[in-house]
Amino acid sequence: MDLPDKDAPLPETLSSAGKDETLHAYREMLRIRRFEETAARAYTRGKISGFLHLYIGQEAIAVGTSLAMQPGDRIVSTYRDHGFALAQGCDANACMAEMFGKKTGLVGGVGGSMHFFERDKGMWGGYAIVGNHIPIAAGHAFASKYLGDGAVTICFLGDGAVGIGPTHEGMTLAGLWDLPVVFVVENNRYSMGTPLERTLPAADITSRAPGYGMVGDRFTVEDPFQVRDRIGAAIRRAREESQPTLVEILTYRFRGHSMSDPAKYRGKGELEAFRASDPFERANRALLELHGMTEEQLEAIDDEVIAEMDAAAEFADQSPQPDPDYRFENIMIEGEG
Amino acid sequence: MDLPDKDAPLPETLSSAGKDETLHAYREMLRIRRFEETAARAYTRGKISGFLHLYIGQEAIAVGTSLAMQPGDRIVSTYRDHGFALAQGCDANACMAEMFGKKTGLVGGVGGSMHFFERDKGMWGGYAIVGNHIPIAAGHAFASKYLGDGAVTICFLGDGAVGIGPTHEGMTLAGLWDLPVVFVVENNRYSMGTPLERTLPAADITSRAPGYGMVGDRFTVEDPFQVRDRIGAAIRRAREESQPTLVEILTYRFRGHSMSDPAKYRGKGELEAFRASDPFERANRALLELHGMTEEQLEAIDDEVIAEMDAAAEFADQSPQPDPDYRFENIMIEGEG
Amino acid sequence: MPTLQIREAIREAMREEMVRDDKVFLMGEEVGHYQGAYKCSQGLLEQFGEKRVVDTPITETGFAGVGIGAAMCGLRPIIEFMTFNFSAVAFDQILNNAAKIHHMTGGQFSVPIVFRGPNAAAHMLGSTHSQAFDSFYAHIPGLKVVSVATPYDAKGLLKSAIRDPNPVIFFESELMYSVRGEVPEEEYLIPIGEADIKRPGDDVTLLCWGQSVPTALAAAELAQEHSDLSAEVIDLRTLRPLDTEAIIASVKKTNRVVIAEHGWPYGGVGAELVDRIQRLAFDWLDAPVARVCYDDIPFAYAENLEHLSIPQPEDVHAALRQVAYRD
Amino acid sequence: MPTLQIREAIREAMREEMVRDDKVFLMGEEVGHYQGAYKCSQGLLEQFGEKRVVDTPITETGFAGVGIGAAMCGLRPIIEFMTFNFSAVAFDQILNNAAKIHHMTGGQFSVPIVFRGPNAAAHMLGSTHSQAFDSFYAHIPGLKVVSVATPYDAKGLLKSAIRDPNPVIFFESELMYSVRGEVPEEEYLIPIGEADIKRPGDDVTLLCWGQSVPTALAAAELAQEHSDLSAEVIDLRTLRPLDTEAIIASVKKTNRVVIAEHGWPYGGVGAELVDRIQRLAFDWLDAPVARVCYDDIPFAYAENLEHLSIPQPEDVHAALRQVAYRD
Ligand SMILES: Cc1ncc(C[n+]2csc(CCOP(=O)(O)OP(=O)(O)O)c2C)c(N)n1
Ligand SMILES: Cc1ncc(C[n+]2csc(CCOP(=O)(O)OP(=O)(O)O)c2C)c(N)n1
Ligand SMILES: [Mg+2]
Ligand SMILES: [Mg+2]
Repeated sequence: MDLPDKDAPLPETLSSAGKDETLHAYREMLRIRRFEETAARAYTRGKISGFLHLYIGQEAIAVGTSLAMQPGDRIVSTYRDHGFALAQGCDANACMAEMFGKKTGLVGGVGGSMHFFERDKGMWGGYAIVGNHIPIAAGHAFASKYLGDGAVTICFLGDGAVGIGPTHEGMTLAGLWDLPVVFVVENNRYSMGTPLERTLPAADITSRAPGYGMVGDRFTVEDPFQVRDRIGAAIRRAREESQPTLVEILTYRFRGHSMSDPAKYRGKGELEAFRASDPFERANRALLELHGMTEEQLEAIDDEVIAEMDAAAEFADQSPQPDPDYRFENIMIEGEG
Repeated sequence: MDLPDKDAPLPETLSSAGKDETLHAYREMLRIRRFEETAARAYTRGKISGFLHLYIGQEAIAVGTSLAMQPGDRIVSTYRDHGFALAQGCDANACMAEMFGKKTGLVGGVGGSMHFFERDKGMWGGYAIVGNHIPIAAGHAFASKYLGDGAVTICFLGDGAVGIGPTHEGMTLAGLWDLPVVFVVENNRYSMGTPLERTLPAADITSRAPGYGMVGDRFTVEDPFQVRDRIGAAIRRAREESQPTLVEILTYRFRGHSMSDPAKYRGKGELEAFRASDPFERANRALLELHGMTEEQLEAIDDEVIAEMDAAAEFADQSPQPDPDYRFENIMIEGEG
Repeated sequence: MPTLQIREAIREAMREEMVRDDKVFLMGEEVGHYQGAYKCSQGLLEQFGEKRVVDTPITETGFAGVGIGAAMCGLRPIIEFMTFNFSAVAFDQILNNAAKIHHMTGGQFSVPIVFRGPNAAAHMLGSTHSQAFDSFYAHIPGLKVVSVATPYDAKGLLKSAIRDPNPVIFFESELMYSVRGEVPEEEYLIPIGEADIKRPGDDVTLLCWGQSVPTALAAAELAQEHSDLSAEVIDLRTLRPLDTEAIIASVKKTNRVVIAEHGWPYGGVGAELVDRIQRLAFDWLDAPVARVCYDDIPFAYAENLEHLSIPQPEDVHAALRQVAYRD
Repeated sequence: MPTLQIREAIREAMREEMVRDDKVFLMGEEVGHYQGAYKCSQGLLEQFGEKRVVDTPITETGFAGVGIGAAMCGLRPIIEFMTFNFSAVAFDQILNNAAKIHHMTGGQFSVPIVFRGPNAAAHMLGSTHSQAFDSFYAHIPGLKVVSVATPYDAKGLLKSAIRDPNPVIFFESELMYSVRGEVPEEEYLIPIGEADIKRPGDDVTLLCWGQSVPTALAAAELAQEHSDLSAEVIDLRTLRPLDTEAIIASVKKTNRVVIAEHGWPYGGVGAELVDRIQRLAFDWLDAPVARVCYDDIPFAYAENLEHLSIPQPEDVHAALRQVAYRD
């Protein structure tokens, strides 16, 4: 694996951003990170169960994407979905309570970590069968084209989801029918414990774009503004020309695949090298070095965010379990609906 | 659709072939054509039921492929499988009896037209769920690599099978694991009644080859020797380098998708244009023009072949139905096996 | 009353609903330009255009998923499987997305979609093309499952299915598309979930649905004529939810039950029926419930073998005699 | 006798068969370098190398099909599904290829393959990851279906499954991988198709398999202690073919049956059991057969809801009392 250069200067997209927007994006990344650290602790204490997949290291992608979206646009994601929900403005309390399996959770406790949905926030899920959300996302885009509502669907998948059939079929239809959708592969180098050399016959995932009749765009994540701009271009192509795009973003996850994975499979020095080029740390540096903020100021922000997430955990913990009969709700809708 | 040039000279591969080999290939193509015409009549008379997909127009591909194969190599095909079976040397009687649903059929009458299998002839089927034989073929190739038996698997699919998931997964694994397999898309321009512009986001099917880490080869069928050479090169790549290839052959079917399809969807003049460049007719011309054969000689051969196929139909008709209990055979193998 | 073929009844149901609601659209292989593999959609492309009659490539998982995704946005997709055999490659979309999304999203999204097409054996199509998917889909909570046997039922139930806010599996039959029957000219709906007594009777309850309805009716005829047995033929019409009430009412009257089933035996819809009947009418049963099913094998192509594998009126008649202890 | 965990018993079965026959190989996601998502294959890569312990991309249809294709060439693949939930995307390969190829080729090819992995609910994984595939696969002729609940059974049955010339679906359980039990050091095989009396009894036959075995045993304990009822706990171990003989023998002794089932009710394995029992032992039954199943819903993540949806010993105890008319 090519390791990033830790001494690289701050990316142009980041250094040319204003203080306010940098601070905003930084704070959003920080919120995701602290949310997940809080969740990880709650998992260790047995407050959260099931599978818990952390997004730490990839935050700039969710935050940058949300910056590029318009109201009505949709995010469709995998089980690694906390970052998108928070970036889209879902309430941290409700997200945390969902993972605690509580009545106050985002979907009332039925979904857990892998199934975050909040329609009004453009958070259209949260799917846990690898690849089976690609046709769904194409379907949202189909509906947008059918209804002429101008909305764009942005669908995320992992590098490990590229080989599976539903991904291929969804992309084939999106390309064939010119659907207003953006597929974003977050290439974090691993599919569970398997590095991508052992899952992909061709390293460049966008080499598949021509077969789908799509434009491809491939880059290494640097900061949220770069992501905003690159995904923004794809969103524009979808909205204005009704053309799908296949974006591949090279990124890295700092934690294991899920909480039960110690991630022993990493190469020597790999984690450290990626940590040194963590987009979150870069934003931190930008605030300190370019925007004259102090360590104390940033710590104060961190304290605020930590307090928000502690409060979310407290809220979740104090919330009641769902009513026993809630499990029978939302199975069948009565009437013509 | 680009129509072929009917005044094109005989292709080099054909004109440079010797008389004996030309006659042999011609005869094999003729056998397939007459076999299917006989089957079509039997279908009309109610002797054959179910789905019957004719290969007429595409014969050069099956015949040319068989010429390139070595003993032990395998053909895996779709439901449009008669041509492969005959070219591989399966008995016309047994093939016809299979379609008549008789005890003497290739698989005892359980398979019908879509499921021709004869292991000893390298005819490994005959699959009728679009795309689900691609992983099977990759599995045969996996076994060859595992066992080191040097066999190559040649797997055929239609242009309509390119978008479906199992095709994608089988090709992904073949490319990733360097399996000794050749995938051949017989692009006959239609998937049932749908021209490929309405099924494929990208017209060039081999544009997908790089994504599978495979070499691609795309050409319009001209004659069996051209097919032998081009598929032969892919077979060599498989056998000697254990590298899969994605071959796309542009061809045309003269009949409807199946017997129930009147094929009203063809463009004006399309059928005629393709008929004029029919590889079978070309071989006929080569025999007359280059090898000094007479119309009478070719008619005599035709009479022989027609007699063979009439006899096959008679054989099939006279054959008994399977024993009633045969339906319970071959469900479960007893013992350790 | 005018008579229609089942394929026409299906077409009219789709046409009327497409006129009524411009969110309804039809999608599948060859549904448009080719006019449908079995001509159920003949003329619809011409009437509604390519936007609403959508030809797809062979991508069952893809277009099933597109349908589900579109339904979540408020559209009303009708997804045609050329046959339900091909839904096997889309199984995950139906099991994990169509059936679960309403529940899994805490009710934020609904999936008003119909998956329709021919199911079960046709004539000599071999093992991969002759399967009944009844049991697979009826097993899954979150779906409704309908199976029709007459033009009247086909039209009334398909219209209800299209208007239903839940995902509906709608089984038709290749062999029965040409069956004719009366269909009123006025609009009507048949509620999902109601069985229908196709022939009243007193001695034995004979349960059937889809392709086994004509078989059961013929068997009832035979039983009346040759065995002086009066069979009450109940067409389930909906497999999920089952009209348990209607079934049990009949059983309590006849005390004997035969199930005629076009499907494999193990865990079939018939097994579920037996379970409910013995549970809810144990003390009324005078004989074990008998099931007449497909042979428990992959189907053979050969005509004689296929015929033997499918319940015939004679087989059902024999079962009727058996539960009435006539032998 | 040494004790092993179920995961170890499975590993030892695979290891021994891989040593015995070099045509046996293991393929699946994370089975090699990662040592298995649930560590069933720990150490196998090191012992047998990448040729025989094959990590795959996420392509269940692809590698299921590769396994089938390889089996047709005489290899003996063990295909691990990380969980059977993910087999839904490979459903067609199992239904149309694994189960049918032997028949469809007139016996020219056989498919000696094992598909194994955890099945049914684990702990709080939500609706898409908590499904029991028992009914789906047991419905299909051409397959054998096994479900194990103890280390002893797991090892003996997996070895038989690997040697079996037919396709075998082999269900394990995430929740039970750490369950310990005695396993002999000498080689042994358990034949597929034989049920096992896990606890003899006289008053009620209690049928169970897989995850419901410990539930049933706990319920039998409760019934003995609190209701003075002696339940005969029969672990089916094989779902297809069913050991009907053993079941009926017990029913004829006890005259009452409860079925404890980790799976949805409609058309479940339990429904098939009911059908056979009422057909073959109608006159011996003193009460309707009772089934205790999963709730007929997609599962919820929340702990309390999931717990309520799964048969608990108390629920099974109540059913035992009910069929014995103790309430
Ligand atoms: C069809 C299917 N197979 C297997 C799994 C189990 N699984 C969940 S996530 C995962 C790895 C996915 O890797 P990738 O796509 O790279 O996404 P990442 O986790 O890295 O974000 C696997 C194997 C699944 N959920 N669905
Ligand atoms: C999964 C699946 N969907 C649909 C079908 C029905 N079907 C059989 S052949 C066919 C068209 C295939 O076209 P193509 O792949 O181009 O092959 P050709 O028939 O032209 O040789 C269709 C739609 C099927 N057999 N399997
Ligand atoms: Mg990844
Ligand atoms: Mg074609």
